[in-house]
Amino acid sequence: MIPGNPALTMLGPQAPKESVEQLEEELGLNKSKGEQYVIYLKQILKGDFGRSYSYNKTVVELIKERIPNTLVITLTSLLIALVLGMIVGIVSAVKQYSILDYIFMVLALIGVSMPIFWLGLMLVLVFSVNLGWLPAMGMGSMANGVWDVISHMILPCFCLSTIPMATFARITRSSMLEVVNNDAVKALRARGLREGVVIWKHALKNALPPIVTVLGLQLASAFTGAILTESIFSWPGMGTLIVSAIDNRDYALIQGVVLFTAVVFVVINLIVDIVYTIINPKVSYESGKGGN
Amino acid sequence: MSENLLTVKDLKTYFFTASGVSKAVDGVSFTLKKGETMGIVGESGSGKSVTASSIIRLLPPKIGKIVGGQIDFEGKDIIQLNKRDLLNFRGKDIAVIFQDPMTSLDPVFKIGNQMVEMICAHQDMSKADARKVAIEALKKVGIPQPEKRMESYPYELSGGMCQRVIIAMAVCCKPKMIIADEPTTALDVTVQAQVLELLQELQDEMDTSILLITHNLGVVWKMCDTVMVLYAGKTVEYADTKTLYAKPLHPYTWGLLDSIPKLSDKVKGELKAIPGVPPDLRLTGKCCNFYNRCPYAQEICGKEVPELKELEPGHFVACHRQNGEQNLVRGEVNPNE
Amino acid sequence: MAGKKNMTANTAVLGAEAHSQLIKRERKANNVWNKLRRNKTAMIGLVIVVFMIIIAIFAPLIATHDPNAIKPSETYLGLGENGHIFGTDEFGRDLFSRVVYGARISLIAAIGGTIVGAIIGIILGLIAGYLGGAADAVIMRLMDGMLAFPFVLLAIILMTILGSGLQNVILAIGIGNVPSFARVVRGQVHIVKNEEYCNAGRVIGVSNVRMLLRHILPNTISPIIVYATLNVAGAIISEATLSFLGLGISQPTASWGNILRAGKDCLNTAPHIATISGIFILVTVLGFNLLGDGVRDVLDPKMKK
Amino acid sequence: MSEKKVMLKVRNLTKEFKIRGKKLGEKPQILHALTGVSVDIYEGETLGVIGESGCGKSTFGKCLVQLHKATAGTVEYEGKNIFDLKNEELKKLKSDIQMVFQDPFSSLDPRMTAGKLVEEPMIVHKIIADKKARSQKALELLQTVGLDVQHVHRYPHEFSGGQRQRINIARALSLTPKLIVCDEPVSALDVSIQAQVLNLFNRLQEEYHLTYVFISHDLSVIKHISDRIAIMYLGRIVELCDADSIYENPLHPYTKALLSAIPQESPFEKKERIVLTGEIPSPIGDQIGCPLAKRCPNCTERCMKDIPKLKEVSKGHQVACFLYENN
Amino acid sequence: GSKSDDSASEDQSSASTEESAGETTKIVNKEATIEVPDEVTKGGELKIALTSSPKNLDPVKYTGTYESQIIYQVCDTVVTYDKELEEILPSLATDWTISDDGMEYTFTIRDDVYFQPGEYQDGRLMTAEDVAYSMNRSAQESAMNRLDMLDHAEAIDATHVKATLKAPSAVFLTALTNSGNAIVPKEEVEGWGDEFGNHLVGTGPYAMEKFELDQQTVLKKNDKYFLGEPNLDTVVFKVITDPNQEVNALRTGDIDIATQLTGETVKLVAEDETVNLLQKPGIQISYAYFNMKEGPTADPKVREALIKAVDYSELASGVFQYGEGEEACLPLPKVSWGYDEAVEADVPSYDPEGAKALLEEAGYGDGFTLEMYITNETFRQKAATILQSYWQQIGVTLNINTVEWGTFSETCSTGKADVFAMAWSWYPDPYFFFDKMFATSAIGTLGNGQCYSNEEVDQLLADALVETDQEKRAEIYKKALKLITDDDPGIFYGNPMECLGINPKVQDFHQRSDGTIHLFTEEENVWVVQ
Ligand SMILES: Nc1ncnc2c1ncn2[C@@H]1O[C@H](COP(=O)(O)OP(=O)(O)OP(=O)(O)O)[C@@H](O)[C@H]1O
Ligand SMILES: Nc1ncnc2c1ncn2[C@@H]1O[C@H](COP(=O)(O)OP(=O)(O)OP(=O)(O)O)[C@@H](O)[C@H]1O
Ligand SMILES: [Mg+2]
Ligand SMILES: [Mg+2]
Repeated sequence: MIPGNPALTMLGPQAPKESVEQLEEELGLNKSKGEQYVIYLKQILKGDFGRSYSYNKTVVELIKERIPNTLVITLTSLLIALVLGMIVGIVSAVKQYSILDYIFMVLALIGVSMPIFWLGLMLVLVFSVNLGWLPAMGMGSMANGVWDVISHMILPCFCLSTIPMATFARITRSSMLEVVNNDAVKALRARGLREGVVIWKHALKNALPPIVTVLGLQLASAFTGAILTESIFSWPGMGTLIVSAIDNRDYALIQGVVLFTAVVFVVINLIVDIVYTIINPKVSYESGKGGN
Repeated sequence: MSENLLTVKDLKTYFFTASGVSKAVDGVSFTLKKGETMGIVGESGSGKSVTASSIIRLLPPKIGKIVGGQIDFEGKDIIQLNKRDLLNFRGKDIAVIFQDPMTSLDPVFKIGNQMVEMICAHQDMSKADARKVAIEALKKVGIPQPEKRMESYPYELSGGMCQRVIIAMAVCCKPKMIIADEPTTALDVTVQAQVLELLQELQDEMDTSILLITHNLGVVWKMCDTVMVLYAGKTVEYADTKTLYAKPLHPYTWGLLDSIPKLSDKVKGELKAIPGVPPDLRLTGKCCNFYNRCPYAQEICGKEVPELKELEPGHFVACHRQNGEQNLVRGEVNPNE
Repeated sequence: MAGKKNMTANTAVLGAEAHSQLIKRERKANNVWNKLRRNKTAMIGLVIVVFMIIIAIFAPLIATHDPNAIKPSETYLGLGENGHIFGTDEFGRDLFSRVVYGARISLIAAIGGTIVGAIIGIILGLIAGYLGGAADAVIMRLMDGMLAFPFVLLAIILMTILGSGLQNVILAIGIGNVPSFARVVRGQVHIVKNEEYCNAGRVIGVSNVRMLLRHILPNTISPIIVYATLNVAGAIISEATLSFLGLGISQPTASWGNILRAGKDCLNTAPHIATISGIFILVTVLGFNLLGDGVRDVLDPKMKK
Repeated sequence: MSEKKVMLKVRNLTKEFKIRGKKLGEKPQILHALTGVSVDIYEGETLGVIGESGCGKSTFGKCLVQLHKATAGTVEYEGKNIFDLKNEELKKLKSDIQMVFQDPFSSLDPRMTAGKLVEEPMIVHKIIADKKARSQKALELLQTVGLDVQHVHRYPHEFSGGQRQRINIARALSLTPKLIVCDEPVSALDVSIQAQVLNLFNRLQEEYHLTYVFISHDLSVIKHISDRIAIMYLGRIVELCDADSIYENPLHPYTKALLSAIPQESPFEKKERIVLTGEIPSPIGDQIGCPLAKRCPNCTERCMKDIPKLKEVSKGHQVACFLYENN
Repeated sequence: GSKSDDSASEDQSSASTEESAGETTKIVNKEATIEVPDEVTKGGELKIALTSSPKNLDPVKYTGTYESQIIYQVCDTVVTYDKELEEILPSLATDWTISDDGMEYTFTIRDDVYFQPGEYQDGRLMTAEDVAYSMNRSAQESAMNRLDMLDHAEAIDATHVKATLKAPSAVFLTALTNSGNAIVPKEEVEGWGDEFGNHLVGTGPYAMEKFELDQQTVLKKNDKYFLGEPNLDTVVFKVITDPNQEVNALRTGDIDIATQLTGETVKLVAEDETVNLLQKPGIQISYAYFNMKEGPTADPKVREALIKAVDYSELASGVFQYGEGEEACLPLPKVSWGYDEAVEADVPSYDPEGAKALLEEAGYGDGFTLEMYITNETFRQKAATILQSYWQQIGVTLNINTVEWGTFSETCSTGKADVFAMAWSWYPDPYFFFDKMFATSAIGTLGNGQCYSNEEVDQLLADALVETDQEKRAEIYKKALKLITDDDPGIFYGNPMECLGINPKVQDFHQRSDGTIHLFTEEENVWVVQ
């Protein structure tokens, strides 16, 4: 599937031939690909995701260990991104083509095109090295108080939230533009509802579906998309795990992680679907081409 | 029945589209007294709904603009109102029932929520109380099982039910004035009668004024004290109902009255209709707008825009042929033809 | 006065000429290109994008130096030093020329990758959303599965299947983008397909394909445009990731992403390398987004000035 | 009448909607929008449908054009149940049966101009291949409904309600179908245009032998256009007969009430209105007894328990009421 | 900075840590100093950054240098190198004898060494049995075959171990210094099974307390260490994969020692006022190999031409832009005792014209295309790009295939690359270079992925392995070096430096040229100014 011999990869440049062969045998790589796959499937069905040979732990254990770390930053940063992004998007939509709209747009685009490594390093240089306010890396521990945990999260979360924030802002803007002037919203205004309520409650809910889609997507990509951020901030999450798994051709781990994330995505997207029907009751997932 | 509630004078609302300025409303004038009902009838596309939107200042942003005239509501100049005052004005002073019931409700909120929200926005009331008021209102407009229907989404209702929900909503806040844009088109006659009665009740109770936009001249007759006839953005005739029915003056009004299908007619008979099409609203303002369809048109009609004149007290007409000198009589054969 | 009835009031007065001119004007005004031309945002965006494309096309004429010529004695020159407009990089190569040549790869990767991803994604999203039920489930689970592959892994797998080369870069970036486009589209389709005007189309007997392309797609286009234009940034960076992994263009061919990546290793010594390539990426992304916003507006009949 | 060819044979047509519960997981309730509707629609006739709002008229119409899949029952067209049709046959059916939607606002694709909207059916069914000729035809159609060249390039939101409805009508006419389901096609039109359109409908019917299912609230309009009239109440047809006789000899209590509620056409008439009082029944949940029972002035005990069936009382006059069962 | 005795001394009250610019010594550019108390201040924590995450700490299973850094602190080996890597010193063995045929080594093992307490034993005395057990285990199970010359080892008595080799091997002792051959208790190994790598127990100065993958490893001092009490209370190895961040962490004080600095970070550390840069030529060579078996480069003339086309010093300075490496030309690091400066002259000198002529001669006048494989590290890319431009001048097109490690190792070890660039480092003993990189037997490994095969060289290498006298061995290796150089197997352009960033408060720390870190040996006992 992936090029690169895991045994070779793992053992490093100095590995003698015999060791490589020996390890191949140990890992079952000398069997045919099909055979390996069958064995793997059998294991999966037994609930056994196998053992990561590079980490020397079971895959399940590793994933279980990493998930909270990843969740804590991805969820936090997505939350920040979502809230700020939506606010920015809504304001831009309401004030379409105003100075504010353009400023927000440029900021958002800086957000998406700013390389994470650059942003991350600059943040560390400013806030850690020069100002000394925030720790440069690592994960805080509850043992040192809540602030320790939070302060360690600030910079990575900031880094991680730029792209989603920009995406949310842009999607919200476009989606809001579709609805802010439609008849239903006009009718709401005619009822004398405050503009705030009209926009932030009614128009927003109407504009929500694409935002929810993107949220689902971002949530999903956050699982593996945090690779750069995690490596910059030495954050031991799923990103680090998958990179290392790929680097080491740790098949069991790769498959485990991919399978796991796939399951997570499926779940996330099912939730997204449910949310759809909640925000727009007309949506139906019945087969058949629309209609009722 | 004396105080003027709403006075609209020479209202002009234009749409600035890429291909030119569309004069959707181009000189509408009328006065609505407290507790009175006025009907607006007219060709479809003649600017009735736009007039209504103009009164509550809800035109499509950037495109639609009020370019002239006055709208005076209880001494306030609506055109000058700031945002805050507009909020209290809309919904509380004037409630609007838009023409299209299906799209006048937020599709993603349950109708109950929308009603409660509206009531709470204008009345100092707890949610629970507002709910009761809403249910009461739904009951009044004849919606079965109002408690259950509060939980429905707009798409789950039939067209008529949506319309009734909107009417209920408008009535809930006991506004000083209701603009009802074809409120009963989607309703069957029994419900229509019920709704109209409801409006009248409200009127009696609260001295509410009603601006009723409709095509149903029967409804106009039943409900309205005065009637205004619009054609191509202009008021062409304006009088109290009795006068208008008894002695209409504008040729367009005549055509309109002639077109009504009657129950007494025989099945599948040919209906009388006004031939021709109304003018392109981007090109009006050079002559009488009805010029090309008017069987009585004369040279002057193609040259000058007729002014709205008070021919008899309270009876206004904009027609060159009805300028008081050699007035036309309905049914007269056009000498030119 | 016999023909009077067939005319509108004003044609009778102003003459049919004026009226037909008006209608011509209206038709012109509705023409997408004319609308676009009148849209300031779109025009600024278009100018930027065209500017970048011109740079790419005429790179050999614009570049002041051979973009690949190494000069070990002149590494890390600053802006304007020694005749190098943007200075030089770690090999003493002229940064300006590299940026100019880099536009080729980066734009192709960005536009191509996005288009490929968008087209496949849109098709899948439309089908899944429209058919619903089993088709929806199958396609979307497949997309979920693809999303679960980190891009790096996907790239490596594609590399073994496809081999390297510019087309394959486009393909890889495109394929990587497919799931998200599919998701965005599908979500919208689920909402739009139940609109009354779609029902109206069904009554007429509009075929599924036409329904999708003529009714549903145009009404879901907004988020697609936004997503696609935002995606440009990602595609440019992805190209660099790919070439870093060996899929795609190899050294010494310049691309903005590559320059940016190289700039990462000398952020302190020569910050201008990362900055300049970053600015080019940013401006390009800005251009595409402005254009996208404009196109969005133009396609929205309600947004007419 | 009996020599007339039956075009659509509607048998026991039933449509139920599931209404989601208030809370998550609550059992959905059944809304009976249409219950056991059986009627023959003859070729070349106009079947008027009237009834209280929410009684299932639109649902009936939508079932005929297959927008709703019927929960039960059949609609036979040329001897085949339309719900079983596939591919080519289905396509043919779609060009034969058209619908004018009740809601002119949401039934037009907001991103298409009026011209394109009217052209679309012709494109779909490849009626006129030539582009120029097609747009010419579209313009003609628009003109027949009282719109003009100036409207061709406008988008739906730039039209007034009545104008939109006219686009809808033009669209339905563009295919010269055999049957048009008109769901309140003229309710948003002013009387003058309404007259034009009704005349047009009549003319077309004469010319092309069209069949209409005409849903309206306006009794005078219905009377004007219909050959036969079906009165619906809560998902059922309660009375069905010739247009004239319904006005002269209404049988069902609901019909009577309905007729009495018509506003006077002119200031010179006076009429007594029969007001239906009592609890308004709901289509949600199980249906027991005659739906009108609780509001009917002639309600009997039987009415509270059984549902009356549509029975012919005199030639061509069917009614569903126990009052006429024995006669 | 000033040094203090190894001997334990009382903990001093915290000294001031004021910084002042000091004079330059061996430290590059400048020296950041702090006031250092005369007495050793005991206790405290030392934080060391690793650029990659240690994964499996089981000595027989580990594969990377990161793991060995930790194993060295937790475990001891039988013998050890001195800090200059010149001499092999006693460690757990006080002494050893070698049989005349070079087949049997008898070690005298210390009797005062205790294992750190663990899950399956509570800090018992280490015995000769353990030494024999660990050696045998390594010989049989080592993932890297680190002790493949050993046939078996047995404990003769409580303090003596006899190791029998399969064949005489001059590098046996050197191999024993490897952390992969560290001595571990059998109970723990068997008790933990696969998990032993996460719960390493040894005899070393610091015991493992916490092992968090991809994050950090925390070591606590071992009070019962046989050399005395370690100065530090805690040693933390933190994983920081981003080089820039490593420096940032060093500057903010998040870490005290930054290992494996490369590229720009070297300069950053050198320029920072508050930290010091330590540099030492490493036992490492950077090179680009030619495929000796297939393609145009199988032709010696072509290889010579390719070498002639390259200006080594420019190449080296282009790759090592921040002084993180030096120019080289032979396939052996200069610090190795097998190095022979005389051979340098045999490397074809820079002569592009001559190169062209040679190509012409070889029948490649029109040039040809080579596929080069490199991993995606900056310095490899730099080298490749520079080579590309040199060779372009003689009409050779070089396609650079940047691939990640997995693909690289597979492609290159199987001889599929025309050219590939990498680096090699091991012990100073030339055996670990020549036998791995040029022996016919090594074909198929990455070391000899070029498929170098020369019978003469093979013979010389075999001879050198049997010979126990270092002088004589050096002679043999020098001969081999010359032969290899004449075959032009590649371009051995650089000798990377071991670069360390260190906080001046770290005292008594010795940088080693193999990059390993030792915190407590006979020669040093690292402490931190409090
Ligand atoms: N957003 C718009 N842009 C351009 N023209 C518009 C817009 N909205 C309405 N118009 C035009 O303004 C005119 C008046 O429209 P209005 O909706 O007031 O008609 P109406 O009298 O309410 O007709 P109906 O009875 O059919 O509802 C119409 O000719 C219509 O085409
Ligand atoms: N999609 C739907 N989901 C749930 N209930 C629906 C749906 N469509 C219609 N209904 C319900 O079915 C019943 C009949 O609706 P229908 O639209 O056919 O009424 P109608 O006779 O056309 O009324 P109106 O004259 O007001 O348009 C109503 O009670 C309505 O609430
Ligand atoms: Mg209107
Ligand atoms: Mg209906």
